[in-house]
Amino acid sequence: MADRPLPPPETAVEWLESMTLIRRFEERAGEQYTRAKVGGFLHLAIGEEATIVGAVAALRPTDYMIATYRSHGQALARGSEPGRVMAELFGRVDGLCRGRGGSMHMFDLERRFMGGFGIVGGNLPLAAGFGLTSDYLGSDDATLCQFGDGASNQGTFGETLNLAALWSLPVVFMVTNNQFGMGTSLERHSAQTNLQTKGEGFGVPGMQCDGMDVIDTWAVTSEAMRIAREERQPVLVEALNYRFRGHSIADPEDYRSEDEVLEWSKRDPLVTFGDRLVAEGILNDEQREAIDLQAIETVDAAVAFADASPEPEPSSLYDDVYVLSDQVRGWYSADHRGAGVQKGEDLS
Amino acid sequence: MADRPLPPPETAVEWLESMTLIRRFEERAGEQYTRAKVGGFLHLAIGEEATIVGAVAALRPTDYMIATYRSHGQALARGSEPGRVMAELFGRVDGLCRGRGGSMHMFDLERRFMGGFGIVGGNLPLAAGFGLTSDYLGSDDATLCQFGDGASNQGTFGETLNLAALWSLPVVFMVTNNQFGMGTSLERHSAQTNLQTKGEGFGVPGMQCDGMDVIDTWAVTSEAMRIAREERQPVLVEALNYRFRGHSIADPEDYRSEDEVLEWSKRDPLVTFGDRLVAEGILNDEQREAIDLQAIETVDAAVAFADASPEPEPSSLYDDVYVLSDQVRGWYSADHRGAGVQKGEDLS
Amino acid sequence: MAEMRYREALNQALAEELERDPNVYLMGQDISVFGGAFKVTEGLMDRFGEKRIRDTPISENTIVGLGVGSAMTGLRPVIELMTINFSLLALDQIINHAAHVRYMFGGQVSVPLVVRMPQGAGHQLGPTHSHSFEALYLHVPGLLVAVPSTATDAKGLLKTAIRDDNPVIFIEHETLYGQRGEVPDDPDFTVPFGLAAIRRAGSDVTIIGISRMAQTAERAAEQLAADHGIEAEVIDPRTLRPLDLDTILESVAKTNRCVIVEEGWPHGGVGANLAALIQEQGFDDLDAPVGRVTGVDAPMPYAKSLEQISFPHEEQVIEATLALFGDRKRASRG
Amino acid sequence: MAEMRYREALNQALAEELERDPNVYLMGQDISVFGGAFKVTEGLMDRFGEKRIRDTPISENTIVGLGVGSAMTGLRPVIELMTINFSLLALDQIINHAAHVRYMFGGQVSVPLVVRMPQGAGHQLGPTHSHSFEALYLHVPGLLVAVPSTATDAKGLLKTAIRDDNPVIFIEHETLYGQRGEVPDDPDFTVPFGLAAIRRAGSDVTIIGISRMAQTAERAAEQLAADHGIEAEVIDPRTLRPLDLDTILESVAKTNRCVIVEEGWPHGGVGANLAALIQEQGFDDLDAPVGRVTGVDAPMPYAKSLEQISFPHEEQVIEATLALFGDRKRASRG
Ligand SMILES: Cc1ncc(C[n+]2csc(CCOP(=O)(O)OP(=O)(O)O)c2C)c(N)n1
Ligand SMILES: Cc1ncc(C[n+]2csc(CCOP(=O)(O)OP(=O)(O)O)c2C)c(N)n1
Ligand SMILES: [Mg+2]
Ligand SMILES: [Mg+2]
Repeated sequence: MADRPLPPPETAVEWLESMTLIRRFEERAGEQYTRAKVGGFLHLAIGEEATIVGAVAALRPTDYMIATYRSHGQALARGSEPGRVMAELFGRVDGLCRGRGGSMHMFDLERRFMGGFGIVGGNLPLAAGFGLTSDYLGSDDATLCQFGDGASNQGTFGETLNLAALWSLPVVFMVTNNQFGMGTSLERHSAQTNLQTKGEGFGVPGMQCDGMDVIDTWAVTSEAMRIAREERQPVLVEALNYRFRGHSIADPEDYRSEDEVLEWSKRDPLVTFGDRLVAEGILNDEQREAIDLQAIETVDAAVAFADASPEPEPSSLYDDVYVLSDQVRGWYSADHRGAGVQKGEDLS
Repeated sequence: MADRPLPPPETAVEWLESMTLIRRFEERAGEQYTRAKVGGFLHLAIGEEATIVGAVAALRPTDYMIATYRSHGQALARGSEPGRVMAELFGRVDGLCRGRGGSMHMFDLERRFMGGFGIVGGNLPLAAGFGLTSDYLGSDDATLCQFGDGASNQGTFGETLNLAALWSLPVVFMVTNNQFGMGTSLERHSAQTNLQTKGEGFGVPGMQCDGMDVIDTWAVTSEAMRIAREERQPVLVEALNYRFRGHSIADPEDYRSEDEVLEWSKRDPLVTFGDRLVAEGILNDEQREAIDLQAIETVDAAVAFADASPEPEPSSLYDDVYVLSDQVRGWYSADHRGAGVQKGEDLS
Repeated sequence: MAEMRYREALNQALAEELERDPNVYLMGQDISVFGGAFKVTEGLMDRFGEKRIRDTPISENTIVGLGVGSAMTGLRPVIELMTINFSLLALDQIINHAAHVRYMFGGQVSVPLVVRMPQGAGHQLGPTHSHSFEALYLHVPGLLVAVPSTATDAKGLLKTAIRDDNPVIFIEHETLYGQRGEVPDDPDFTVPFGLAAIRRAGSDVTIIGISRMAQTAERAAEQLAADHGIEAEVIDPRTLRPLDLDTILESVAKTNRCVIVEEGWPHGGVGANLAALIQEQGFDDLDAPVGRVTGVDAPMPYAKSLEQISFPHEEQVIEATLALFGDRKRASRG
Repeated sequence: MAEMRYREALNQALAEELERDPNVYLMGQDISVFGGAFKVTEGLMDRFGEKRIRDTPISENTIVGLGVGSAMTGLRPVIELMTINFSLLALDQIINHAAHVRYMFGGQVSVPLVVRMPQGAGHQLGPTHSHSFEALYLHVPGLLVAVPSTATDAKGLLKTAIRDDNPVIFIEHETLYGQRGEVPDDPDFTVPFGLAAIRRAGSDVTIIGISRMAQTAERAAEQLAADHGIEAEVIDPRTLRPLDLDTILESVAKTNRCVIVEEGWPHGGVGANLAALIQEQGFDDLDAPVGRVTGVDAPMPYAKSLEQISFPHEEQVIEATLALFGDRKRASRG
């Protein structure tokens, strides 16, 4: 698979830039977490950049993309402003979700990046819903849904794949098999370890890509998206990859050996792809270095932007619980604001 | 498959008796329903007798059997007293479940008939739990879990099959493919219509049997139970059959043609098996007739027994909500017994 | 005005909204060919086609999630869960997604989704099939919750629900489908959320009935008047989120006594919620504790003899009401 | 007695019960090799082996159902759901099977199952990961519900839960795992269900705190005494099913005022349930409405600034308490 030809130079460079940005962003996010600028859980995608960038590269701007709680990279690859992604991590008003969602719940409607979901397996039905909308409205947009190997054991997996196949929904389900669901290795959580076959019983054919190789990921995802879009046939793509860091920041990683991590890190997608671009004369060392410096600069600016963004006003607490209207002017609440019943939001 | 040899004559006759009893019982239950002796929903298994009797014949007395809301037949085949099954339908104290469960929730612990469950797909995890107990205690009991084609779309299907395969649980999952989930035909609810393959993605191999043929059902189930018991490998068995009546008693059956029903009814398992026993000289016509008369008599007695059984005492309403003990002596309730708070059950 | 059954009123609401807005579609088990387990969607498939009246497999959690996804992207799904009992399987999608995605994504999307489902006991369906779960749903911010008890409200509230941009849990009652009522023909007839209906005026006690129990309350009130000279004001909140607490408090300010009647379990039920609110806001108005009449604190038994004593009837409402008057009124009659 | 963390007390309870009864086993996501997401099961795999400390796939509904099945046939499973948030996926098995099978099968089986799971906000986990769901569970007949707030209770109640023959929902709190307390060493130390703990004696007002909020209530009480001369009696019910209403009513009979503090949503919450019960049973004892301090009626936001104002702190408890005294007491201090 590693011998697929390079895409046009411009594209290849863009991909390297995008992967580099994600890597530097994630590193910096981790650092900001240890400084307590970022709260909650922080799931980094270091090592998984090729899967993210290759998959996103296979999408049109109007296609829908949906992912998990590990999805800063997806937002960035889809074009969300790094400053707004970082501001979300900081819990600030300029965050993509105004500080409401945090690391696990990114969302950028404008770029059709449809989140960012914290419930393992919970995003698959939503993806089918996006597919249904495309189908219903007669558009040829398709949906890419990413989830983990662990999520393939959740009931929604079978339910959604069956429905997508039954209704011919234009959805590509991509299981990013990074070998672990938290601390549980693939063979300890899934009886079927060849995940690309896991959808066949539900009428969804499988494909596999090397998720450490941005080109292969792009090529396979593109073909899967074509099948979804043109043949109205959902596809399950297994992307084989590895996360280099712990499941979230606080993870002693007792469940795997250093050797294993080392072995996989030899296939670091940034390094291998960068090396290849240099080897094939697309970039020289200086240019490669410049891409990295540019990414670092962008991330610096993102941190500065996030840091300068204000915390949400207490008065905004109840915003957007409901869409208010004549029908729903507010509601009664008994809460922290004091003893007794308070009016919630009120139009009047 | 129809050319499998007959079992020993005694066994063959027993099977015919058992199937006949179920048929007559179901017919009578339906009749009692129209007389309002039986309430709730009533799901009859007319047409599915071979699947029930063949499958149960493959079990040892200590094996666990679990089924759905359509399971009077399973209880009878497992040896529950017809009178007590009928009394449960009548909602009387001598019912298998003291009138608490009704038609959809039969249960007979003594015979390891583990229910009778109203939530489609809800019984699969329980079956895995029985398998776990057998495994944990080092016994070689195995479990047979029956559910419908419609249930194979429920999330618990994939979840449970994966777990059973992963943990090598001795469970046979039998999907009784009677072609419909209520009024929705197989191809309108399941993308994969060859249901025996539906578990492969979860590491559970499939087998198929002719669910209209008691011998084939018995033979295939026996082999599946052997694999589960000896090889500690769960198996998915698809039993192809057809229900001759509506989904429940109140069902206009607009979703299928009379021709289709007629076609299948030519394969009525009682008729074909009875004919064969006569043809192969195991029974003469008189003996065959006698079996039917005996079944009718048993069912008559069951109705009489049920009718004579008292309604549950109002004072028994709170029995068995909890296992009472020093720790749990009762609880507070605010209920129909009047304004204010009442003490629930109380040991004192 | 036309007389029709509760079921037909719902059917009419669905048909009118399907007609009005091409992005409205229905989805559920056996709603097309079969016409719905309770025949609410009968005839709609013939009229609107399979694209808009969609039969689904038995996959409750995914059906609701699919509805949420399509609502987030511009459609207006109306889901039928065959009964409320099965909604437990979908609770993750209902709470974590339907109710929360708008808030958690900072208002970028809305979820104009309706989940219709009937609840209730009375048909001898036993423990797994007789739940009343209003209390589970009213607990959740982000949801709206409607509990229509008449054909008119069934139609008017359903139309409002479909037009509203929030996710609505629309709870019908299995035993009401066959009941008749006068229903306006006007295709723009709607019933607003957050406005309680006063089913009967009275000055001695306020009786609040939830879902089907609004009818039980009304019948009990007639008997209270006839047999005990007690004039009860009967209130049907119609929606539990938003809740028209004002109407309730005004009534209690006048009557000084209140009883709540519901079918579900007592602990943490609708009645508990209302009693807490009423005593908080109307403490000085109360001459007696807020009374509750609820389903029993047990699973629902199958046997008719047990089932019938497991949910409230008029007698219990009357008894609970009389208890609020202590010996005085009781004595005056008897 | 030994000082240990809440997490360690739970670990000790599990180890002792695993030791005592060979049919007790544990099951959950990442509880063996990983030692549990909150390290409650650390070291147990090494000691008891993979057969009894079982890692599961991410399949909450099936895990619980599997536990129910094995409990029906003689084992005593203790399930860890990683957090209470994910229990929504398992609610069907919890309600329709764990809670109901004994009743619906006429007492033929029991379900000695424990489902442990932590709840709560405070760690900035956002809307899907910060739920407090006591109210969902206390609603259901057939379940027992424990909400330990100290290390001692964590151990004593968990041992009782494992030994009890009923299904128990055992709700821990994410922010309590690191807290220390004195815990008895006696392997037969247990804390009974249905017995509230009086955390602080007082005669002016009763403050009831649920789960972690029992601690918030205690701290607020100290401040009320110091700053306002109000002596609050602080009660931690410890179990919500069965509920020790007697202790609560006795206290209210003495203090004539009551405030309930909980972290979950207000509508249909634990406080609503308690307020309803207290006003029903203790109406004549009350000099003021039963007050409630709860989490806000909104999903839980991620941003620290918003999260911190979304669940109760001492100030809100104090404010709500003072409000019950009207201007009199407030004025006397201020
Ligand atoms: C329903 C549910 N159960 C459990 C969790 C806790 N949890 C968060 S991530 C995770 C592991 C998921 O593994 P996988 O799907 O392989 O994705 P990865 O983290 O490897 O990207 C678990 C168990 C959750 N968020 N949701
Ligand atoms: C979770 C759930 N959803 C819906 C129902 C309503 N329901 C009862 S039986 C049934 C059809 C089931 O079909 P299948 O599994 O094929 O079994 P069969 O009735 O054909 O034996 C449905 C939808 C239910 N009982 N449980
Ligand atoms: Mg993974
Ligand atoms: Mg079927």
